[in-house]
Amino acid sequence: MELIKTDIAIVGAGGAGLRTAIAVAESNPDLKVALISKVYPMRSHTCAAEGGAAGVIKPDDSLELHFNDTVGGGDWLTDQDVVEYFVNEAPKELLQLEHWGCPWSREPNGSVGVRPFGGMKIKRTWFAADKSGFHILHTLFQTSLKCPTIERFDEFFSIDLLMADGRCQGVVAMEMKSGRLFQFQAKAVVLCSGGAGRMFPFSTNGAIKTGDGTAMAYRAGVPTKDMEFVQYHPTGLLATGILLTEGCRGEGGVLRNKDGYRYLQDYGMGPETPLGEPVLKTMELGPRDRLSQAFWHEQQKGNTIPTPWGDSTHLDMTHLGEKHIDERLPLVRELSIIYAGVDPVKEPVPIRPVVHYMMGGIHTNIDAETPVSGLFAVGECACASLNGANRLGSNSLTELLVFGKRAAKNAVEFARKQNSEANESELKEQADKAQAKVRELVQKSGGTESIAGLRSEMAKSLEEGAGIYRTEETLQQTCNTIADLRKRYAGIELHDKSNVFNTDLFQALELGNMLELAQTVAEGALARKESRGSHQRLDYEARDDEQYLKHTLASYQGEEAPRIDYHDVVITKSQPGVRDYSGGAK
Amino acid sequence: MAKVNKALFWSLFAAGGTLTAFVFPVLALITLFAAHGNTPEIMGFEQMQGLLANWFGKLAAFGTVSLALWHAAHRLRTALYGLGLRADGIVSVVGYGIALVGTILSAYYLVQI
Amino acid sequence: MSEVQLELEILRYDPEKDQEPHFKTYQVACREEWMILDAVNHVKDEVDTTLSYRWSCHMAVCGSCGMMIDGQPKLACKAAVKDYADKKVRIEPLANFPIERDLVVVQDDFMEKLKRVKPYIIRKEEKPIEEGEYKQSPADLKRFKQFTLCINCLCCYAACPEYALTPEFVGPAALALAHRYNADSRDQGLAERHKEISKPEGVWDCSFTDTCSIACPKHVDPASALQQLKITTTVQWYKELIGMGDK
Amino acid sequence: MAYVRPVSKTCWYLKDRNYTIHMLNELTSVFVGLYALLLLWGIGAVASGPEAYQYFLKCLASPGMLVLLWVTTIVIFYHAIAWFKVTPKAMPIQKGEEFVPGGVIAGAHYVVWILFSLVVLFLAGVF
Repeated sequence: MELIKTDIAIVGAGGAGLRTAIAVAESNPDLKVALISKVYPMRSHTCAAEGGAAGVIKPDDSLELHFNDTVGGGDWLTDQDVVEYFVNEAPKELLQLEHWGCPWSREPNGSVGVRPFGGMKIKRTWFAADKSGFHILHTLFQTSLKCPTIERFDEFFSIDLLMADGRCQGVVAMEMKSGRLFQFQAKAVVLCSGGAGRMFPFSTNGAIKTGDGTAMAYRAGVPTKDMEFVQYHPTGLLATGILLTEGCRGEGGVLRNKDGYRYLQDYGMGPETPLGEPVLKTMELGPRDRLSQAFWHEQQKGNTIPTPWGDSTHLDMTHLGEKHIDERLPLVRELSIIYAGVDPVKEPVPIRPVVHYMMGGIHTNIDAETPVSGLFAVGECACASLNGANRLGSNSLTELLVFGKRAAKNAVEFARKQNSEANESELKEQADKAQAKVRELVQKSGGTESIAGLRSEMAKSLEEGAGIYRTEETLQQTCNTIADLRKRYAGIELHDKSNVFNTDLFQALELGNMLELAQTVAEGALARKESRGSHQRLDYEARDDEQYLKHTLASYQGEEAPRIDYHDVVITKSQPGVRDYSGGAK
Repeated sequence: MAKVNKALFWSLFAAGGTLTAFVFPVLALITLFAAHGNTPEIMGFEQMQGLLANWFGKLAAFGTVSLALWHAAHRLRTALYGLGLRADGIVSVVGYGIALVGTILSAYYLVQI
Repeated sequence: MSEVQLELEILRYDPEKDQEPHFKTYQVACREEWMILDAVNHVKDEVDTTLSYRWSCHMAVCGSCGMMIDGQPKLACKAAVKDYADKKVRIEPLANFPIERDLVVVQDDFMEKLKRVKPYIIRKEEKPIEEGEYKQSPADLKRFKQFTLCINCLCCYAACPEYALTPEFVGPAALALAHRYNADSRDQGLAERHKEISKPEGVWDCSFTDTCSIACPKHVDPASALQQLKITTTVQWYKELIGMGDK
Repeated sequence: MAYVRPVSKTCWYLKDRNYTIHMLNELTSVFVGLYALLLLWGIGAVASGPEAYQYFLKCLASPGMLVLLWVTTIVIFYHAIAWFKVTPKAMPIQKGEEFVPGGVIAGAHYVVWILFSLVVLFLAGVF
């Protein structure tokens, strides 16, 4: 096994990983950065984010308002110190991107434009047409090319973290083109490996979003936090689940049921707003959890449209006009035409809620630190408790910038303090263990389970049990199924024995990671006997601040189900209140 | 030389391409008329001499001929490379050489008129 | 939902077993709304798990799944099955790149070239963040916006005959991105980028076949960027000739 | 080892229609060059005097030359059409925020070209 010594190892080269790497490289040119990712940076899923990134820039806005929107949007499960830090840093980070060349859409006077977004009281979402994530990712990637101290390891699949003397000291990763394992020895490790939406059958997430980093940390003893909070985006394109940005509604698109009726007014988000005049925090500009839940109720009432790809409602943008759509939502138009055969200029687009984002993730604090020293996490893989029980659209892109920079600062400070020799024999032993695990997986024969088969059973079970609405019974069933699938996972056999780009192997490793995380989702949801944000229980319909104004922590217990603990929420100035999206929130 | 001054040769190629696109078709038509015996007035010796005697005429003729030659030399060079002839050095020297000689000759002739 | 029968002929190559690539045929009953990528995924999940290829977003934005489909470079996730209904479809790795394994090609060359053209904002003096954004009018933005849309899928390299003949050529996507920064009102790096672009293997190997633009699944028009780049490079060359080289 | 597929250095342009068209465009240069040489010859003949010029005109009328002239003329027209067609790519024009459509730029070139040609024909005494 090849040994690579570096100062900071970063796993994942999407928005969070690149921001972290640049921050380290710019302020500490004497430190070596290893940027390890299973895909080339520009393939990372940040590229699929569409709507934009929130940050206070306009004179009519304030940090206070952004704070309140975020905390209320998260149903008070947010850590308010984190939110405060975040809203403060957000504008600086977005400006930094502007200086790096991000092609933000502009106002006629040349200043950066903002658009309305769901759950936000004021227009504050910076956008680059409807390809904001794409432009952020490419701006960061291209900017990273000027940093000579960032050494990229593209297409290196991380297997496990290396822990010694109570701290994280590196990672083992496989060079995908050769099958060779590399031991990265680092003074600090930052995980930026993205979410795990592929656990679900119908998701906006790309194939790579399998929670590898989260699972690595979980296995290494870091608890996951709030994994039961899974965001359904209300407007996924029917059939494929491709994301149609919240910007569609920000620009004035409306949701209609099979009768053409704007059904959101029946679910506490009315009164109906005039067509083409969206009102912030009302109707279509309510938060994602509420909109997705409204769809579910419409479905129960038989007001949705049955199609071969499941029930749907309509996202109607026909009143926006071709020019406006082409300028502000060109990708949405292109995607609708290619993947649904519907031109939004002329016809309403069929949509349904789709799994989009994991609010939960690796347990981190305001410093992006995990409980294990030397290990940091940023972005969707992490849970700094910025997003609470429901993330507001356009906070996640900003999050990975703000906390990428913060993680870099803290990882550097930590790394500079590590003067003692690394415990090389212990690290070597662990690396060998990881190698043995992979080798066994490849060489094992006689298995009867298929990767695709287990994967679809997992996905189906999660959707049935841990979907938009949950009950004790369905969750228990899902917990049982996932536990069973974890056992059956031992029975898979790889047909591909090649060392070169063995995607059979990578899919097997990804499935293993997803199964572990699926269990934290289901077990966390089963234990949380209340409804809050995206976690809605039909058997416990009310929010229960007495018992559950707490973060769920799930700790790895080997082959057993995780241990569930709770952790206090940080509340500084906003006491839990009512989430009001009824147009009264003016 | 050919490698270093790509910008120079490309600018001559591009200018020549544009100029020939505007000018060559009509000149070729006139030539074709003459070749078929319907010699247009302008193709008479005196008229031609008159045309090329003034400085504007000289400049136009010089520009057209020389830029067309550089355009053709440069484009033929890439075409021959594309056709598989791997002798870029020789092709360049010969092609640009002809263009250079043509440029000098046209200047020499025009000065004499 | 009706079905579309496809016969996929997929080029297979495992360097540990094969001397050279060979075609393997798979019959796939496709749903009519599928893309070619869905058909390939079906093969991977249900028929032959040893098939290797790259893919992720399934929405034509990550740029992973570029491959030759019936001889044309395309994103598999954007090529509709119904356009190939009831036919044999040949699927090969992107042309002009070495085959690493099956449909996976080696992309290191592009990554190196992209870095060479300095695709980032270069300023003589950085403006402090506290002073806010650089003003940029919608017209200034539009001047280069189109060229920011490149997803680096490399279909243009697979379409470019000059890249095939002269692998040193920096190529369409990388040069289009160089032009994107040159044309950005915030940038002052033209002269610096010029050093790379004006080399023989820089912009000059482009013979303007326009095939890159025809292939581009995002309608970026790299051919246009490269011709504009030739003009700016020429102007810059003459400027430097008379000693006025700085942008 | 990664496998490098062979590329034909001599026949690649036959593989794809767009490549073939490109090669044809490149080869127009042969006739553009020949016609430029013909012009040079003509200028030389004018410089040498009336006899030389008459001889030049006589040569133009020879059968072989006639064929060559016809082909050259056709190719030169093709060159002009193809050249103007792609000018919007090399020289896009932005008016205010919007780009002038490529068809307008190419169209303007065609109009100027045709008007210019008609004026020349008129001055040359063809009409």
